[in-house]
Amino acid sequence: DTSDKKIALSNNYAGNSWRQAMLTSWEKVTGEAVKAGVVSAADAFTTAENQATEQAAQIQNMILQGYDAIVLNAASPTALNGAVKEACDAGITVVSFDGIVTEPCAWRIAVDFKEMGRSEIEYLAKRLSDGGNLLEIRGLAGVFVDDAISGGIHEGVAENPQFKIAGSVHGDWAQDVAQRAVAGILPSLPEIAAVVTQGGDGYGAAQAFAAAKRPTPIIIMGNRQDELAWWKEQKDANGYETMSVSIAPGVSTLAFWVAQQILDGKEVKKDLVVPFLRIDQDNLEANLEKTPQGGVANVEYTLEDAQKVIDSAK
Amino acid sequence: MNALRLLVQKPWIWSFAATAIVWFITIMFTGGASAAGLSQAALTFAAFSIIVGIGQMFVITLGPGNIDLSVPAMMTLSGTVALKLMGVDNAMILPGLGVAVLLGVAVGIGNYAFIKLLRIPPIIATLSMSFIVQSMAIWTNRGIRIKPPALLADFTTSSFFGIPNVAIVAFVLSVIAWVLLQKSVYGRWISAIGQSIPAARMAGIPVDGVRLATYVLCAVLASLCGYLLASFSGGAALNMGSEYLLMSIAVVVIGGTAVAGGDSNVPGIWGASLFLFLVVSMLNTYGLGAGIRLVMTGIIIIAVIMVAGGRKRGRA
Amino acid sequence: MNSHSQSVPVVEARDVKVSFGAVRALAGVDLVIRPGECVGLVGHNGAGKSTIVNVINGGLSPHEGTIAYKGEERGRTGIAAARGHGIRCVFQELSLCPNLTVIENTRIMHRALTGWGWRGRAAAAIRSKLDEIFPGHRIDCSRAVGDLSIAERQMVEIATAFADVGQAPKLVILDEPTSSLDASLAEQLLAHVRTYVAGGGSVIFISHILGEVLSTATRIVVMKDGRVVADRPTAEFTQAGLVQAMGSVVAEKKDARVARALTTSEPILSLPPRHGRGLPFKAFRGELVGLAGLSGHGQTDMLVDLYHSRSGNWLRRGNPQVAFVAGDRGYNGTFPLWSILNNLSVASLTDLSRASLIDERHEVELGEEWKRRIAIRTPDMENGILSLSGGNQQKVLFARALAVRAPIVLMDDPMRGVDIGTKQEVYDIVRSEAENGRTFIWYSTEMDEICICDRVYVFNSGAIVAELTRNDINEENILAASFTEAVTREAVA
Amino acid sequence: MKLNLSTDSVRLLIPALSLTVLLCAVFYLQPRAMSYTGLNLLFNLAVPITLATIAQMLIMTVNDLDLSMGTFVSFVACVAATFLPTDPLIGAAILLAAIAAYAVLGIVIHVRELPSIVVTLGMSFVWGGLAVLILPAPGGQAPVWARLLMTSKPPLVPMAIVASIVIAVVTHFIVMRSSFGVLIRGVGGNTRSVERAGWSIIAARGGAYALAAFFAVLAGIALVGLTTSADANIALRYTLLSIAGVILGGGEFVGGRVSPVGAVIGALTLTLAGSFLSFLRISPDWQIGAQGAILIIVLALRLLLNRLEKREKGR
Ligand SMILES: Nc1ncnc2c1ncn2[C@@H]1O[C@H](COP(=O)(O)OP(=O)(O)OP(=O)(O)O)[C@@H](O)[C@H]1O
Ligand SMILES: Nc1ncnc2c1ncn2[C@@H]1O[C@H](COP(=O)(O)OP(=O)(O)OP(=O)(O)O)[C@@H](O)[C@H]1O
Ligand SMILES: [Mg+2]
Ligand SMILES: [Mg+2]
Repeated sequence: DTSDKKIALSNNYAGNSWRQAMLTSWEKVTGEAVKAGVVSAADAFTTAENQATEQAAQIQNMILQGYDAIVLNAASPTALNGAVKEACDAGITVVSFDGIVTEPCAWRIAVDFKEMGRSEIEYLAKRLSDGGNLLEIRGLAGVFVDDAISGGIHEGVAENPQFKIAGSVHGDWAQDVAQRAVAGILPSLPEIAAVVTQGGDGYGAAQAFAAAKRPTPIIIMGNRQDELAWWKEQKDANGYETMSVSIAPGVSTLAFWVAQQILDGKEVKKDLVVPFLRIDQDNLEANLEKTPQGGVANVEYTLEDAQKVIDSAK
Repeated sequence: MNALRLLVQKPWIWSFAATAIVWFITIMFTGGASAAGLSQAALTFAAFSIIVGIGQMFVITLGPGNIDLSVPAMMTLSGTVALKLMGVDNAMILPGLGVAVLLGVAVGIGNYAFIKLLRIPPIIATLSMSFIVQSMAIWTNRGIRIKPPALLADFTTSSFFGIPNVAIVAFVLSVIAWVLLQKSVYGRWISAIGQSIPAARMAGIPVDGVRLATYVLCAVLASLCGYLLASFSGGAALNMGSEYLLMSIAVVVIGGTAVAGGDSNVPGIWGASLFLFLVVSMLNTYGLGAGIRLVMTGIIIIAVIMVAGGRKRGRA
Repeated sequence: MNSHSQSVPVVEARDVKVSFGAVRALAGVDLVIRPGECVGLVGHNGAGKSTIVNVINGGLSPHEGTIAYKGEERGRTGIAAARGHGIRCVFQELSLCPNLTVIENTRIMHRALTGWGWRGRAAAAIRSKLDEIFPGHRIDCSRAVGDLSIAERQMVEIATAFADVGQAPKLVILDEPTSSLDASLAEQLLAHVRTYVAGGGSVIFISHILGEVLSTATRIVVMKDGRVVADRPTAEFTQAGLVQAMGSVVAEKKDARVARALTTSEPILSLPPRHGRGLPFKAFRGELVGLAGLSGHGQTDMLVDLYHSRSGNWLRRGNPQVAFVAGDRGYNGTFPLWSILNNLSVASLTDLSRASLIDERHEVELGEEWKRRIAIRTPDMENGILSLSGGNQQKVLFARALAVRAPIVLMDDPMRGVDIGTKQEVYDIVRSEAENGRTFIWYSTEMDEICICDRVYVFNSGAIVAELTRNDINEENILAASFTEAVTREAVA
Repeated sequence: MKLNLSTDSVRLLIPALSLTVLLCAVFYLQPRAMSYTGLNLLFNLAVPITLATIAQMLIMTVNDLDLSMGTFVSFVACVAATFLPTDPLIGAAILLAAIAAYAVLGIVIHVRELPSIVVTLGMSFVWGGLAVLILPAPGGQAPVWARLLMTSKPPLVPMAIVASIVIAVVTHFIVMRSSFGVLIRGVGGNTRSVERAGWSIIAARGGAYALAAFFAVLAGIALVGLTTSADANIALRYTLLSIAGVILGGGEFVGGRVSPVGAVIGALTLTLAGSFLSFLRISPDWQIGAQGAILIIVLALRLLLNRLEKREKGR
């Protein structure tokens, strides 16, 4: 019975649609859970700036406020370890997801970002048997997710030597930054066969190619509604084919249920893996329909889903 | 010879020289083939920094400590609200623009109200304001991306005789800014305030009125930029302004405007904006890693400012 | 004076030439200072007085000519060397650090104050020197200089220069030290200079108040256009002779003009008693109202308050009511980055513009007109304001206010450091403007100026304690009134 | 009775009062904070911020502004988490070189009369780039001694409070009491007259910058000690935070008017303001905005106290 337990969400960033979808999912699912008396509170906290130091302070405050569990999307996999350790020492269950932490006392619900990067190349290898030049749009330098996805992509390229990364820019996971960076490098690039991205910047890349009046390559999308809509438009117009892959923002709700299960005394492995959410040519329409205008393709988890994930990890 | 010497004395010339060098090095990579494409891209993206940069320049001219940190949040808010209001409807383009401008006016007044009423340094007042504005942007539609009306999207992404429309907009705004600064009473007034507020007050300048107008002007330009940028990139994002915080300050100071206030120039902003875009493009083109690229960007900025040199001293 | 000190001058400048761009500030100056003499240095604004003392104290190296301390022809030069030879300088513009306390400023000015306990030693040195020069001063040495009045800062700076910290000063240069001091403080300083010189020290004394120079200096050097034009013992000069040597064309000082009684009509300006104490204030059209009293007793505050209450801070009125001439140039007078012209025209921009755009031809005309009217010494009005000498900067501020069409002009001791030739010209302008109906409210620390006013208010501790009219305006009455306490309004009623 | 306060103590009194008020509010909302561990949790992350604020304050003393403070502390954190534990000598050499670089920067800014904002803006890219080069992905390991120091539990008073007091006292001595402090504040107040008194402005400026860098290095090490490891973006927000801290503590942008004790209090206030907010439980939409609001409230409080004090002074 966890009806007297309090769970907090520590979130480091709210400045993009993915995070907003994540917060919305959290609100929706935990709101119902609180109403149903599953837990007594599930508050969400967001820091003003995307900074590990600020989030560490936030976690310390949560310790003071006496939460029983902290669900954490971390600004840094390592820089919060000090605060997380303190929380564990205070007897608090810490479950990290998406942006996971390396501190051993915490649980981790991870997406295999490296695999995500590799899968992009795998897909391309199937599509383009002759290979070709790739343009890589990376995220924010120095952040672990960027490093992991990029690492996967480079691994994939090493396995498929027909591909060559002709250019690499940092789009900081922001549409306009990506567009700006791509537009700057594009004039000096040779023919580009495909653009590999980390999510959220596919549309910007497409715009930049259009502005430079260059043929649109295969651009891997990141599950944003505008990307999917653009893809659908192209698909209807000229049969454009690509794929879209990202982590579902609703994973916050999975983390919530996992935390609840741990508080309930359930034995849960420290490392859980969730699949990333992939959209292909055939299920594009179905996914596009489900995705709210301007939002991100999403999956929300129920208690049963969570239990399945926990059990399958054993 | 004399003309050349005069030119060398202009503080903005150095940013243009640096721009030319970087541009040349970049197109060398493709043996010159990329010249047109690169120039067009540079003009397009520099246009946005120029628009916010002009506003920031007016504020910085007001003297030490004057800086508007609410620029990124302002851009986000105006983009979000305007696009939501227009809702893909071509007929709503002008009302959307109107609302963006009004938002700018409101935030500008808010900024100055904090500065004046709480007597706090602008840097803190506008930072606080930016948090509030950012929250407003989140609250409006929680980061949902709405497409701009087709007509507006077309306008912002296309060009006129090879010159991007946004660059033309930036040019028109620059000319107005230049006239304001160099030829108008208002320009003299802000320069005077930048040198000494007490002296300006005793010379009969309505100091508060002028400062308020300047903060409003800056917010309106940021708002306008947000409106254009959101339309250009196919929708507003909650983080779309963040790039422009450092950028707006950097283009002003690299462009040769005195950080101490009281002295400013518009052409420099163009040089600096093009330069900052091209530096990143150049380093990207030559495939340098993020670390090296950052280090190089920094070193180039410092080198430019070193060559351009400090200002001449007054009476020894 | 013994023969040894006669033969070894403290400092010896030979054929010094300095130019700033096109301006030849010094065109070959010889100046020898011996121990035990006070050299009075006089000359019109921009004659080169500040420049030669800057050369002597090592702040400027001459472009030609030599400078020798203690007769060492090839000794080191520069600031450190000059200080090492006991040369101290009180600059024309105040040069203390406003954010530091008086004690800390002493530390800055005296590098010899090292080691533990410097605070105590600095405090002792500066306190005793202040007590010695300005007995009865009320300066708290642990306060920040920025909190002191302008006169107090000047006192501190003077005391710092004379202070003996490890090494006694040999030559103290005073560049217009009395400009911000009222008569009684100035007299204290002059008395100290005389004793100091009698004890074997040397002083270079720069002032535009010739009476001070004549009564204090042992020798007077007159400069004109970057040259020394006369160098004789004081006894050989009279006031008229000095004026003549300076080349000023000013005739004998006219008799104090006939003060006019204008108090019949409605006052153009009136204020209730300040802080509810003392007398109310009134001014009438065309009147010249003087504000007198010891410096720092609320005269400037009243002017500033008057100005604020009658000029818009949010919108500029179409017809400005008041114009202001600053006395504290660096604080609320000049715009240091601008040219002379822009500094001059800034207050009348709305008159010079059409549709908010400035008519530059008009502006240049205005500049030329005023350059001629009050003789601003510069080859080009486009030069930076800081290239002007102190007195000439002040003239620009004066022109700025007169160029405005305002019916009331507030003047905050505006003649600081203006040479007597110019002063007379300015007085004439003020008079004729007053006759044309302008009202001047004039705070001054100089008795001569107060005495040409139509009516005078005397201040003490922030309040008006006396009103003098016409024939009552004279030095004794003003001094007497300066020391009366303000009565609260209730007590009067 | 007439209250006779010097400008300096007023400058201190006001931030101290705002901190007290805020602290009372926090205790009211969360009584649990009123304990040894509670205080430590509230304040331990303030230690590196405090050090960075002091560093910024030193730069502001000479009328400059350091926009690279955040990236520099991040850079130091990266060095501290990589080289210091494994090759202490190399690590120390890098940090010393960084301090020297700061001194050179200060000198170059003075000699060439460059605007410090631009130069440090450029340097922020340089430090950021170096940090990414040293630590492309987050990680590293804090030196054991730093970790021990930052998690130590002195008797009676928690480490965070002890550290803040020590920092305040030491820097107060350096900046407000020592000759060097007087010199650099003098440079901020009136460079020209300091120069005329025969001091070397180059040395003063270089010294101020080097000292600032030294405190920033301490900030980086303290930060790593708390977080156990580093990443290249770890302290970016220290730039604005440190400036805000100095201002909250009564410092000014120009004129050499600073107060080390005030700066420490300012940094603590900022940290506490964040905690205060999370104890309030505001809707996520408005949490960011509330941070702005709290800054404004704290400053409004400062204004109020200022007014009261003025009235006192005006008799
Ligand atoms: N840094 C400078 N740049 C240009 N001109 C200068 C500079 N310093 C002084 N001058 C010029 O040198 C001349 C002499 O100036 P100086 O300050 O010595 O005059 P002064 O005799 O002290 O006048 P005052 O009585 O007004 O103080 C003036 O014409 C002045 O304009
Ligand atoms: N302690 C100080 N340190 C630095 N500057 C100061 C200080 N006090 C005042 N100032 C500034 O220096 C300027 C010069 O002071 P002031 O007006 O007394 O000059 P002055 O000697 O009267 O001028 P003049 O050349 O006409 O004789 C002032 O405007 C003031 O703002
Ligand atoms: Mg002079
Ligand atoms: Mg003077």
